[in-house]
Amino acid sequence: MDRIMNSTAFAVAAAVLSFAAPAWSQGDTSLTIALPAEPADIDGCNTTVTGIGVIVKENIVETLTTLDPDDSTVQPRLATAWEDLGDGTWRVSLRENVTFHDGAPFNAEAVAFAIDRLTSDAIACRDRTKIANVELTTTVVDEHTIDIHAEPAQILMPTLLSFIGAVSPNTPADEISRAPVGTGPFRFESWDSEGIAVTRNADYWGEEPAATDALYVFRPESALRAAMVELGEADIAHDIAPQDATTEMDHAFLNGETTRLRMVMEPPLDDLRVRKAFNLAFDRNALIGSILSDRAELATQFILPKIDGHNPDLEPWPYDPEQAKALLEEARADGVPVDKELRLVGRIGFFPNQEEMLQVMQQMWSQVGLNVRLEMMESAEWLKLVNKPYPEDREAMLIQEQHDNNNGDASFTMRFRFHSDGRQSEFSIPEVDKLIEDAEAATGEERTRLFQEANRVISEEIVPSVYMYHMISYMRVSPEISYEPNSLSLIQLELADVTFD
Amino acid sequence: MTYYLTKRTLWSAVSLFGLVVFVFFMARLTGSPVDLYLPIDAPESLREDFERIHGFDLPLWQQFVDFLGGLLTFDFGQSLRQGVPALELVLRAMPTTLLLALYSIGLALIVAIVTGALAAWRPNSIFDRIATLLSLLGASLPNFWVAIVGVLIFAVTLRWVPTSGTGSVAQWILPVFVLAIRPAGLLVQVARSSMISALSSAYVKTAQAKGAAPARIIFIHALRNAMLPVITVAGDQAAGIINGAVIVETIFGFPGVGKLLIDSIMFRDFAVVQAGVMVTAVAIFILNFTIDIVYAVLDPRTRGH
Amino acid sequence: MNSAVLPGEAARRRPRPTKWAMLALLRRDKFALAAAVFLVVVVLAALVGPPLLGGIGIDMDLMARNAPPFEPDRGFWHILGSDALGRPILARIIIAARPTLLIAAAAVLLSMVVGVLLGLIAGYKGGIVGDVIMRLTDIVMSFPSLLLALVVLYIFGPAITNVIIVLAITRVPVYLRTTRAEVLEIRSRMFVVAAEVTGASVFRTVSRHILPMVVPTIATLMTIEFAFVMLAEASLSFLGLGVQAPDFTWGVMVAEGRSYLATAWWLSFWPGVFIALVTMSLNLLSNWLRIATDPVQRWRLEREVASDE
Amino acid sequence: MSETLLEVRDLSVEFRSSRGITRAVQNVSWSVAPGETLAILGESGSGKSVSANAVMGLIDSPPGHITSGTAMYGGRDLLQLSGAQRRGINGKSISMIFQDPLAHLNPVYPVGWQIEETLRIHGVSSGEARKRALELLEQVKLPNARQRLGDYPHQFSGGQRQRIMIAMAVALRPDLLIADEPTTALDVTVQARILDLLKELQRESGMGMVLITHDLGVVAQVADRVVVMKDGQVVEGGAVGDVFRRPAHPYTRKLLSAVPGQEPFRHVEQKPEVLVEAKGLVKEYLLASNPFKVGATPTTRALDDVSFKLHAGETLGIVGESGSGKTTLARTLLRLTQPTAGEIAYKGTNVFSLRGRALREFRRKLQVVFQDPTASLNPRMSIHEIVSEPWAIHAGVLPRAEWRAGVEDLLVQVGLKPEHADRYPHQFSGGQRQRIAIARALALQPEIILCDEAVSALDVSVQAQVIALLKELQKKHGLAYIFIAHDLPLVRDFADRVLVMCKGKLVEEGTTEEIFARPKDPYTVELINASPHPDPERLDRHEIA
Repeated sequence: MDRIMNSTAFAVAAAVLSFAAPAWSQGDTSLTIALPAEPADIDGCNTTVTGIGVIVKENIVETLTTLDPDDSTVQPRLATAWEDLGDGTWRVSLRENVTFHDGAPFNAEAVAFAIDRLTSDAIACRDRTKIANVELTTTVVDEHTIDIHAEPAQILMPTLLSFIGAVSPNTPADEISRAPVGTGPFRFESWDSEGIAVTRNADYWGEEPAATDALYVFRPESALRAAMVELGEADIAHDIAPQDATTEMDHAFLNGETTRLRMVMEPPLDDLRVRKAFNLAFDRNALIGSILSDRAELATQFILPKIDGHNPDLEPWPYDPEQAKALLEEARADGVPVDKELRLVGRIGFFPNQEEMLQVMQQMWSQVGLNVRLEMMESAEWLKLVNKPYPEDREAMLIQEQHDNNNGDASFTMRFRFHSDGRQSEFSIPEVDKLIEDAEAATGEERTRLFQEANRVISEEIVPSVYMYHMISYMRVSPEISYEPNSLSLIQLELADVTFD
Repeated sequence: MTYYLTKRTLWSAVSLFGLVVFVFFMARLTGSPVDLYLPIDAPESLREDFERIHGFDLPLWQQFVDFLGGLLTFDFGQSLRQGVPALELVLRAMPTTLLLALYSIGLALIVAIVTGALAAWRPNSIFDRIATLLSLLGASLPNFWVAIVGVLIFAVTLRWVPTSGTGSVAQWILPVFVLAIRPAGLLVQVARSSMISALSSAYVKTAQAKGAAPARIIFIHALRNAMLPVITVAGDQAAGIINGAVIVETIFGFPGVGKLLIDSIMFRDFAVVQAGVMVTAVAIFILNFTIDIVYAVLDPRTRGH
Repeated sequence: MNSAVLPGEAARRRPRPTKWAMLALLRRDKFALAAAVFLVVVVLAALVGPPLLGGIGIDMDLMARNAPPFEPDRGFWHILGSDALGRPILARIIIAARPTLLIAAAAVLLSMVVGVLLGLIAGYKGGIVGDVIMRLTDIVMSFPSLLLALVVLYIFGPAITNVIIVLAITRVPVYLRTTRAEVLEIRSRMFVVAAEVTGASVFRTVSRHILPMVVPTIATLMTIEFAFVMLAEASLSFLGLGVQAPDFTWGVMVAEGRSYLATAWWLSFWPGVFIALVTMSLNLLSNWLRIATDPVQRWRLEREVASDE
Repeated sequence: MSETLLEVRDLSVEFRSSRGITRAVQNVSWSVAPGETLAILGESGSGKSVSANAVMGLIDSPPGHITSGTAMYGGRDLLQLSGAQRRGINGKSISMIFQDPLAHLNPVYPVGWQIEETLRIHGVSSGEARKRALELLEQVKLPNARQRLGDYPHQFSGGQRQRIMIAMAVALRPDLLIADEPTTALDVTVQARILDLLKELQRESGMGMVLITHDLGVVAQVADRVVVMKDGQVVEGGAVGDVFRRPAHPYTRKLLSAVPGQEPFRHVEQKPEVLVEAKGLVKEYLLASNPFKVGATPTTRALDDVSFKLHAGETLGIVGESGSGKTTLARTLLRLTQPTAGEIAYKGTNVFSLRGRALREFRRKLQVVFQDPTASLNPRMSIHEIVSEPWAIHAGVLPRAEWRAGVEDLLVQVGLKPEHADRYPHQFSGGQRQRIAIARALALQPEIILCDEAVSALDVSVQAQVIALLKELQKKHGLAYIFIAHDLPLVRDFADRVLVMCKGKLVEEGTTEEIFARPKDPYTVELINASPHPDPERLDRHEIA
């Protein structure tokens, strides 16, 4: 039967090929980008969400400022200058002669609208997360100047401006949009079963991009995305698995994500020796170049080196199973239940080969006598474990997490995870709380120093986690085009950076 | 006949109602969608706004009453993910799925009828044995495995068809074939055994006594009689595809109901789940109904019940 | 027309199949024999394999990551290649045999028992009870199995038993509908009426006269379902709703290997082959069994000899 | 007859299986001339159909093999033809009709289409074929032929279906028509009309006819010559009159003597005890209708005010053709269906009010033997299990330890062997199976056995044996029989009293002698006249009637 079907397939295929219209015939300056998942929406106020930003941010909807992918310094975009007026008010100068795709002028009114919409409780804009617990009020100074007041005052206001997407004032204020209108170099064209299409904005204020239009298609299989570029059906395959990255076309890049295992500090994990033993018995280097990319970096803290507050003096844990055993022996002698079976909870879909990695770790630990049971969870279930309020009878376990802080400052990571009132904090230590609070209030070198100290205390004295890696992603880029991924490419892929050879 | 139709439709309406009520409560047992939608570090105010906007702050009975009220006007509510009416989303995805089901089951039927008839003509012949083994194999292969291997062989290596997408006819070939393999495997076996029994029936003797040629006996006399069980199984398989060709739709980027439904389930997009279940159930009802009509066309004895 | 065999000749035959007679019948059907041998080997491997293997198949060796098959240098166990963590695939297939067969068999049995029972009631009793059963079946059939899996997972947590329950619930309608259809036909046969007229209780009529006639169909159905359940279990696992590490099944192996299909096909190929082989074997065996246990049909197997020799 | 149309000579056919070789026919020779009717007479298993099937090329090979012989037709040996040559003859020059027209007509095509098909296969244009199909249906006297061309086989009665088969067979004016038990499944009155039709067509076209039958009455009525077959061999042949008057072979004599309806009427003292009394039984069936339409629902009456009594130890015959309501009556007596009105009393108690113990007692005392012994024995149970099942149902009748002996005793009583207990139903012949069914019925020592067409499916000689057995058992156990049958001669030999049913009503009731010797109701008269009699001398009389 299969034989018959195959030969039929051949016949049908031969007959149909003549009128098949594959992507590569669209023209030299059209792009097709294969993404792993279709986004839920593409609203300009949800751009920090995975899968949305990569399409919308700076392509369709531009933000007031942007962050440099390499060192996270704040760069002007729609805002040309900003100045702290004190009292939490910042005066922002806006770019002139900019219009939205729908013809509306970009001005202070428009920015006020975008901020109102973003902070409105009529829609739940997810970019609000980045300005959590901050009240923003705007005052239009003139056509191209706006005062933005933050309560409490925000030292990082220029960074916050990079989360504020300028959507057209005609955007509905009470519902999430599936057809965003911004000022970017590309305008939204259509969203149908083929994918999401954008075309070049002829009236763009800045330099005209090389690509005339782009089609985003969604293919969950990494191998399929990679094959599409190989076959010329796509120009960029986003986020492919290491094992599929086998050609010259594949670019590796630090993707801004950091993984760790969070330890729930209940017995036996309430004992520092046991937590240390977990770190010592994990041979981090063994995974690099096999299951993980050889370019993955060992993490010593939960933020990347480029982030302000990263402590460069911290050393990765050595692989020392003997010492781990000794520590465990010691703890066991003190009555710590070190033999208790602990859950190792992974969340499906963080990155390729993740379950394999956890299995290897499980085996490494079992070699020093640690008893860990791996559980892979679907996200909703996993989420029940990670957020406060925690249940009364919480047990010790290890929870895999992945976190990206591409916002240039450690504060976006520290309070939430390590301060007593952080929603995902596992401990309450006054010294750490104070360091984080002081750091958040400080500026300049003092801020950096305080955050570095906080990270040192956490990593060396408290050991609340098994830090793992700063992660690598792969992107397959067609030889027909030229694009060099950067550390933001996973969440923000500027089509304007693509050039044709 | 009218009585039968009315009775059947009424019962189906009862089932459908039971189904959506069941889905409503079962879906809500799988937890709140809030955490899935908002970033992990979302502030409390955002969470509250989100719940209020989507009505999750209301007591469950209130949500249920509102849901029932909406049902009266075929309003399943807005999709949580996409902010458009849930029913609209489902109806937009339905044609793709229905076409996939139609093409692949159609293909499976053709393969099954030809192979089954030829195998039944000489049971236990070499052809029969090979066809049986291959059909068993077809029925035992994992779908996603076939899909990916199919892409690797036919799209990547041989470059006969594009890997994925829905735009052109060529892009339908691979998914349709992948979906057809399992049903074809099952149907070949059903077709074979019902053809064997049809070929041994008395009316075939009559046809031989009339001087009818073998092809006429197989394809005109026996085939139509042997079609009933084949149609039943084909209907079940088609229902299976309508109910969830998830893997194939996902891999090939086909925006069908299966993919929509599974995404909605994973993201706790209750409105879409409810609308999706309802619409697929209606589609399956119509399918079964169509099968009854096909039955009546094929076999006059089943008419007039 | 004339019956092909005269009564006198028929009478000479062995009256009742003994165990050995059944084996002799099995020997006659070469396909069924091969299937039976294969299944016995698999079951034996599942029973005695894991303790004999020790750590083989569980211990990882990143040096042997994705080692291709048929490289004798790596040793016997690596003959089918190694997985992404360098574990020999052959050994893993043996280890996975037990949970795979256990889950599939348990789910198939559970859904069969429930489905057949309800199908008997719906078919034999009919009326309102029958209608209600059939409508509930409609509901279960249209209910997305993934949602069901999530519900069960949320209420009971992840465990092999819950995987079995989910798989079983979703497959109940198949047996139910089949049984009901058969019962509707069989209950009007004369020998059933004869039993009823003699005063046989409902239980007796169903268990002695109707059920044995349904069994062959159900047995065939079960073998097809066995494969289906193995595959369904694999997709559940892939979505994180099925079997959890460190346990794994052939389905999980296929699912895990799918991300390596482009670079290391053997990861999901071999477990896939085993799923297909077990399914095919069960199918061949059930075809044989259906004939061998039917006193009217048994001679067909004997005829097979004549045509084979 | 000077000219020979078809001559079969020394034909041997065997069927090969693992259980050995069955020689279905051995060195069989017969011939038929144009305009002549040859009857091949034999009981089941005699091989009477095999030679005809060989002529038509309908023997499946394997397992069948023609090992010797010729079948000369028009200078060609039919047994040596290629498939294509064969198809040129089948349906055109030689055609065939079969016993069960419902099974032999394709259920999914309209009858008109099936008749046209015969014509089109042999080259008639479809327009012409359509016209001819209608003419043919009119020729075989199908009522409303024009309207019914598009109807399907299941929408016709048995007799009408056979007419359609005949129309199909004579469509191309064949030289020879082979009719394999064409009237066996039909009512006597219908049988008579079909046989008349065949004779009429034969007279018109001058075709030869080979009639395969087990019924001596049919042979006497329509055949010119007859060959008698037994165990695959021709034991006797010749002109019908000669063979019937002076049978040479003992088997032929045995057959002739086994024909029912030859014995004197029974005169049995009626016992006063009434076992069963039916009073005003009515059974209505709803006709399919629109439930939303107000008004009286149309119904059909399968039983219409039926009343009778059954006395202890007597044999009550109930005769009627299909549709007369006798099956409904049987089902009602067995409490398988509720009457719309009226009641059935068993020893004075209404059967339908029985519950629990009393119901079980009634079930024990009333046993049944159905028409089709193949269908009424569970194919997956051994004979031991089948016969002992009543004891399993009615605990306390016989201890389990004695079942084995009990079964063997019953088997001996019905003329089987004790060792048969370990076999399965399919290993027995039809007559043997019916004996098993009787053994099962006897297991509970009932007072009444309801025989629902219990011997209709059996060969004459077997029929006679089973009737003899029933009589013997009656004598031994004092049984009462309700003997439902469509075959009048059988009832005549066996029953003490007879009820005649027609369209749900009792049209006549009386002692067997009253009914057969002095029938009053015109329907009874028609029934009696229509049943064929194995006496060629009476042929003319019948044709006049």
